[in-house]
Amino acid sequence: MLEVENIETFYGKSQALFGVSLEVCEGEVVTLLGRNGMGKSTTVRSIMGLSPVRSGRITFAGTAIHGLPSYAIARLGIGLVPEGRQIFPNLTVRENMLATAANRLGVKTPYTLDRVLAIFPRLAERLGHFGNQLSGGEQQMLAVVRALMTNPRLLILDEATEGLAPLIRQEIWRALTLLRENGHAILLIDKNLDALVQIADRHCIMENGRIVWRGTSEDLTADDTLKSRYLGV
Amino acid sequence: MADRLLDAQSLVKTYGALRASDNFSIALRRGELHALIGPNGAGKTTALNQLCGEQLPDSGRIVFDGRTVTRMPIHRRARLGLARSYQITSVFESLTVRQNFSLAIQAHNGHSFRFWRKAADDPLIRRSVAPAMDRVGLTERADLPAASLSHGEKRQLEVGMALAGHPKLLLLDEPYAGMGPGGAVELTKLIRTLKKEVTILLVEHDMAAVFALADRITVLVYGRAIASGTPEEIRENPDVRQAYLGESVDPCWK
Amino acid sequence: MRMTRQNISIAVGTLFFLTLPVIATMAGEPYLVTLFSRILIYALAAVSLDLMLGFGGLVSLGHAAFFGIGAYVVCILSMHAVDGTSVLSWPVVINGSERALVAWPAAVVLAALAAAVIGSLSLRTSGMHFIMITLAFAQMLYYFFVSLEAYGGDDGISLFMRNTVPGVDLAADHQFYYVCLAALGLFLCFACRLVDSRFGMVIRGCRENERRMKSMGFATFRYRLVCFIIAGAGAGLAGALIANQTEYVSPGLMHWTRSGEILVMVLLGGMGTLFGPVVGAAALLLVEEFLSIYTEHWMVYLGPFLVLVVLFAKRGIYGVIIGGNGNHG
Amino acid sequence: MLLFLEQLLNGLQLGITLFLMSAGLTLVFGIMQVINLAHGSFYMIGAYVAATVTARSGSFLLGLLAALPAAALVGMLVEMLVLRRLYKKDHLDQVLATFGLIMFFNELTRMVWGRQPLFMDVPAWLAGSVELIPGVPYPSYRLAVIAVGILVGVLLYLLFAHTRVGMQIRAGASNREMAGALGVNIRLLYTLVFGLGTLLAGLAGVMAGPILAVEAGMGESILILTFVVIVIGGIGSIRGALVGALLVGMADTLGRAFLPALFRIFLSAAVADGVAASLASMLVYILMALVLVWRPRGLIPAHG
Amino acid sequence: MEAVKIGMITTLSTKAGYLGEETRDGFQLAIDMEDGRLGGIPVELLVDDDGRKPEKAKQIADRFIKRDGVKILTGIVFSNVAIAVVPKVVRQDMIYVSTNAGPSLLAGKGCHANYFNVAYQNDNPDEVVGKYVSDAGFKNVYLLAPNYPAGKDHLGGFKRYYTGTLAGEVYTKLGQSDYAAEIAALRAAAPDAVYFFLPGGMGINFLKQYTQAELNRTIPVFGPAFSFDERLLQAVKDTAIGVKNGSQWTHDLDFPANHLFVDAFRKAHGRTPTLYASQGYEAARLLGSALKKVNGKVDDLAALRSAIRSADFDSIRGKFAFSANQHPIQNLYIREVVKTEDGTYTNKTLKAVFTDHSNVYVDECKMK
Ligand SMILES: Nc1ncnc2c1ncn2[C@@H]1O[C@H](COP(=O)(O)OP(=O)(O)OP(=O)(O)O)[C@@H](O)[C@H]1O
Ligand SMILES: Nc1ncnc2c1ncn2[C@@H]1O[C@H](COP(=O)(O)OP(=O)(O)OP(=O)(O)O)[C@@H](O)[C@H]1O
Ligand SMILES: [Mg+2]
Ligand SMILES: [Mg+2]
Repeated sequence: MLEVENIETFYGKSQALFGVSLEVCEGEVVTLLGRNGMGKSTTVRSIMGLSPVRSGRITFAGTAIHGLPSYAIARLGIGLVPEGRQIFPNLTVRENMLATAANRLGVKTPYTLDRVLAIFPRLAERLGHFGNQLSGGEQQMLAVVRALMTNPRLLILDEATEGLAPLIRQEIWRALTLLRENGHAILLIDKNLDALVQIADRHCIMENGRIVWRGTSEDLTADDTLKSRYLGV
Repeated sequence: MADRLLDAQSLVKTYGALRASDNFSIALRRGELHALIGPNGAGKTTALNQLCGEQLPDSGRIVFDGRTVTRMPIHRRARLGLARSYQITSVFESLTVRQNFSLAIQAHNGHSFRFWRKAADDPLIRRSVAPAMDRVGLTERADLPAASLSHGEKRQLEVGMALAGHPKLLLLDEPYAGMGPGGAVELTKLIRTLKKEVTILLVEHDMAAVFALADRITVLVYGRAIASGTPEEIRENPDVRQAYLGESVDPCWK
Repeated sequence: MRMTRQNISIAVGTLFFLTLPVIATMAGEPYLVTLFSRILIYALAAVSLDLMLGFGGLVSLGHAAFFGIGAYVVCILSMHAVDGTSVLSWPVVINGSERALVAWPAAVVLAALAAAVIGSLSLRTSGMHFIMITLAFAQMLYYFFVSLEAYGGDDGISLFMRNTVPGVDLAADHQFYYVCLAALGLFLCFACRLVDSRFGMVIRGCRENERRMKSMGFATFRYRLVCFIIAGAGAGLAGALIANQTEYVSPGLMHWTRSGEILVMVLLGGMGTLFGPVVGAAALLLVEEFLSIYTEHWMVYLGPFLVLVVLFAKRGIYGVIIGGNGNHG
Repeated sequence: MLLFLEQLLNGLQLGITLFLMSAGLTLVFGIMQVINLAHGSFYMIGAYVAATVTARSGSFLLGLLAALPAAALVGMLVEMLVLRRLYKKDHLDQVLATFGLIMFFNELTRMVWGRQPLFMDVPAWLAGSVELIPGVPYPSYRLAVIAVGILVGVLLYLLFAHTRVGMQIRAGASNREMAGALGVNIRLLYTLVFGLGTLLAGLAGVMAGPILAVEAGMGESILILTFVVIVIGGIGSIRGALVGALLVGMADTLGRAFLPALFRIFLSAAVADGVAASLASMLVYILMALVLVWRPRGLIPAHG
Repeated sequence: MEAVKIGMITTLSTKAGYLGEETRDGFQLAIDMEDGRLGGIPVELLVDDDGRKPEKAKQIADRFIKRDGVKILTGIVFSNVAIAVVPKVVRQDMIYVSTNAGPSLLAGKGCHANYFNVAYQNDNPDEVVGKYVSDAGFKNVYLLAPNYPAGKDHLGGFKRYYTGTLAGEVYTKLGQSDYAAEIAALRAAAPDAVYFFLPGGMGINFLKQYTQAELNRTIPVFGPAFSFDERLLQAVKDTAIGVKNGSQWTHDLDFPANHLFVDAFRKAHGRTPTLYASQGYEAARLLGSALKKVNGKVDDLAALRSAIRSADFDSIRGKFAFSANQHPIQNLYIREVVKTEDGTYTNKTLKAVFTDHSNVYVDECKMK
């Protein structure tokens, strides 16, 4: 569904990605792993058209998307939970959820306000509050909800469980499993290795702007040196 | 009560109808690492805010190091040795990593109404910057503007700055957030060594870290402390399991 | 000193300003000396604004107030000295004076005092609100002086003659030029040191993230206030000079459009660069002066010029000159 | 007493007029967070186009119909050519660029229309006056201005508080990148909304034409006052802008009307008049300073 | 023979830009009518825009003097700009001929042998209305002016010859746009006439709003000429019809020189000249007469000065002479705003109220 081929991305003059390639198929959960500052988020930003890609190709559902403005990419059906939450502080919780909500692809059972509030009851209590009045975890939930409300085909979560209580985190894993069963594809960045191996099909490990290892969950659990070498565990 | 570094009693803080702190009390012993856990929106950050002075409680009393600081402005508390890190990264984006650290050091090191000498040449500051950067592993990034750090590196900076001033009490708000698995291991090591120098109040959702580090844990739900005790006591507490940890064993903390 | 583009530009600029009167006289354009005196004075005002704008992040749209106060102090003191009356007779007697060594420090101190008062009220706000509250105070002063009949109101007051300094003849254009240059040079030197000093670092930290500064133990309000006062004092000095240069002061000097012009000088030159505002002041005043000789409708050209600078120069004109990598900010 | 009532009405009217003037600015400055100093220029463009077309055609409505799209189009053009490139940069770059635009537009009008003020009259069907308070005829045109002001206010409020477009604009103001990444074509949206903002400025200009002098530079006198209104009310809030406008209108009118009498109680007439008049000129600014010292984010701050 | 350079510092930008434009056009017309000469001497007119800013005007003066070697300056529109510029330039032995501003300071204490005003002393246009209003039997007049010294001066000028009582004296904000409060207070005070000095846009705003309040039907309005020049009138149209105002000149004054000027101006610019154009023209003509006398030798300052002082030119105002403080001694008229057949609006002279009128500051002037 998503195909990234050999992309190179720069921040000003400094290069952050050196020929990254990866693909995510329908109904698949793929993770990006790596230590801090290795280029995981940059890869995500490049896919979303937030950081300009100098060379390489990105296609999504058959359309070449590199070079497209990010709104057009999003409208093709990619939902993003960005790093650092980035909810809209000057909108209420309700508005945060509704402002960008859409069902562009005509999903039969789209995510609606009621459905997402059932997943995150905490937010239901906070509907009228402004984004910047939420606790950190509440903001994170909101960021996830906001992406869900665009009813995407591919969901990209960049550290989406950061700052969430264990119970809620489980809730999110459960929701992701559900999504995946419905045929959604998911690209995942997270630090909870143990949870990742349970729900993801494939993993990519990044180092210094390159993908240095790919494999399945079994491969990853089997090889302890991998973890210590690339992830520092 | 000389062994108590900080003693907060019945703090109340309301936002409209919401009671973010509801008669919240906590006592920190000198030298301990105390963890504050609880569901999202329970009022942990709000509690920290009141302790460090960013917000003032509606009622209640806070004693720090033998002085009542309930209404003292934040910068004066900081100078008494009360430092904090932020849950949402809050560093000086356009300054370099080195400058970020040197500001943090400068804050605890003489006054800053000095208009002529270059801050970078000030031996008091220069001496302390390098070890402070080293401690959180940012030496290589010293001359990059903070804005060009990755999220995780910013988190390291965030914690590093709170440490730089050698505080007596350190309030850490989710320092593990954004740290990769490797970073988390490093951070745990760092906090272990810190435990010897400074009292720490740790707010964290990473249970592996909390149970590995904490001497005592307080659990906050709806602004109220529902339990307080050693890690073992808390782990077994049914209320806590129900409100926070969940019945099933979370795969993330074994 | 390394031979960076920045150092070379500064050296060339310094040399240019030092030799300008000679060049102008040789080229048979002596009036350039007065024009450049004016440029230097506005540059001083702009640099002082840059100190709080580019480094402290305090955008003031009322900076001309301090400029005007400085100018009024000089003119009022001089007027009373000529009339032989006293400025104040109660509670203390203050007599007029034509001496620069009395009038200029007085101008600086009064501007600083005004900055202290205005600053301590304004700094409670931030961002856009700060812009507007500084504007409000400046406009209050403007209307105050407009209706202050004793000192000419809207018509302003003329300076009977320039201030006197022992050993220097301010009335001589060349000498006055060098006095302005010295004032600007000293202030720039002070400002350059300041922004890298402990105080300067605090100010820059406050611009970035005031909340963090507080939680690290800085009483940010105090530092910002001092920064505001220093900037005000600088503008006061510039005001004292402009009063001598034009030998006249009127409330127009405090109008918000004047504050806007000083702000534009800073931005045009490149904010947060200290030398930029000097370039900005020179550019704006020179363009204004020479375009208006060739066309009545000079503003039709100046306007788009400003827009182009914004669009294509990264850090104002100065940024273009030094190649976009200033060492500050 | 009758006079007091009348002055209250005047204050109300001035307030609503100010609100009408600030409506476009609330949109652009308050909600989109774009500092557009050239806002006054669109006000001027509106007035000039309306005055010209009205003079040629003899119909105020035609003037209005020509002025609104003119202001909107010029606004969108400015957005596309200049402002669009500045959103990512510092806010102050917008200040510099729009300052340049003011100069450009002012001089351009002088070149096109000449330097003298233009004429624009109240349309015949609004020429008379109405006796709202018995014995005090009140110009109908001013009542029309009040009506338009209230209408614009309500529409704006509905647009921003209750439509998705409104939410998206506010979202874009706080985080353009994220809004885009969630599928909002923020570029187009901003161009359109900016056009709406300048259209409202044009509308204000048209409405002001028959009351005020139509001259190059007319925008700047009103600009600062509208900034004051918005800041007093709290940036980003339409209700705030309304409250701010009414407050400024009332303070200004009542100050001008009654301060002299007040000061005459304890000062000699000549001194009192002088002091009162100076104070009245400063009143709006004093009000703003007081409000901001008391509530640093304005009376009804929007969140953000 | 080398052209004599004349430096004109005037206001071409800002809202008041048309005032400078008129002044310049009037002055230039006189030159053009003589094919680049004044009084037979070739002249070159340098014009620069002061943007209404005193320091900028000073800067221009400096450039004119030092770079272009100008000896004669003229053209400043606004009193405050004049006060800033004139004292310095006349002390530098330059001649300054004022085409508009005549502030009391420069007429009285600050008068100077090198300073001439060919237009009027600031109080004149008000004095004439004060006299007229009294003569016409108005007993209770309401006064309105902006709160700045010029406003007070102008009302002072009015009061000097006005004998009735004051129904009110109101000072408004400089640059004010809304006059509803003042108009309401005015209505309540029930005066039998209103006198206002509100130059530029302020006057337009006031007149429009006054008419919309329908007070113009019951309470007549008077003012000095400034709010009723022919270009402004096109911006207020009917609103101003019937308003009587005071001035030293109107385009319909029946002097041959005046007809010549008005016709030539209309031909050159397609519009009726305003007061400001007439003043620019007069300044040029005055200078022409002087240049002729000294035969173009502007370096002999004393000779040039006395040539100007003799005012030996055919004034479009008829009789013209300088008073001791070198301000005009002239007739002052009351005019009325009327609409002509071709739909334009203009002034019609009603009568001369003062003849050979000087100014009250003559005694304060101790000319060196
Ligand atoms: N300024 C505010 N206005 C209104 N409500 C607020 C404000 N700040 C916090 N709250 C609310 O108070 C509650 C407690 O917030 P707090 O940030 O202390 O939670 P927390 O325990 O730190 O949660 P998390 O683990 O998610 O960070 C939340 O429900 C939050 O929405
Ligand atoms: N805005 C920026 N400007 C310049 N360099 C940047 C910027 N953002 C990131 N970088 C650099 O790009 C590299 C990759 O950063 P990226 O954010 O993709 O890392 P990451 O793998 O997501 O790390 P983390 O787990 O810490 O979030 C880092 O070295 C970082 O310093
Ligand atoms: Mg990342
Ligand atoms: Mg929290």
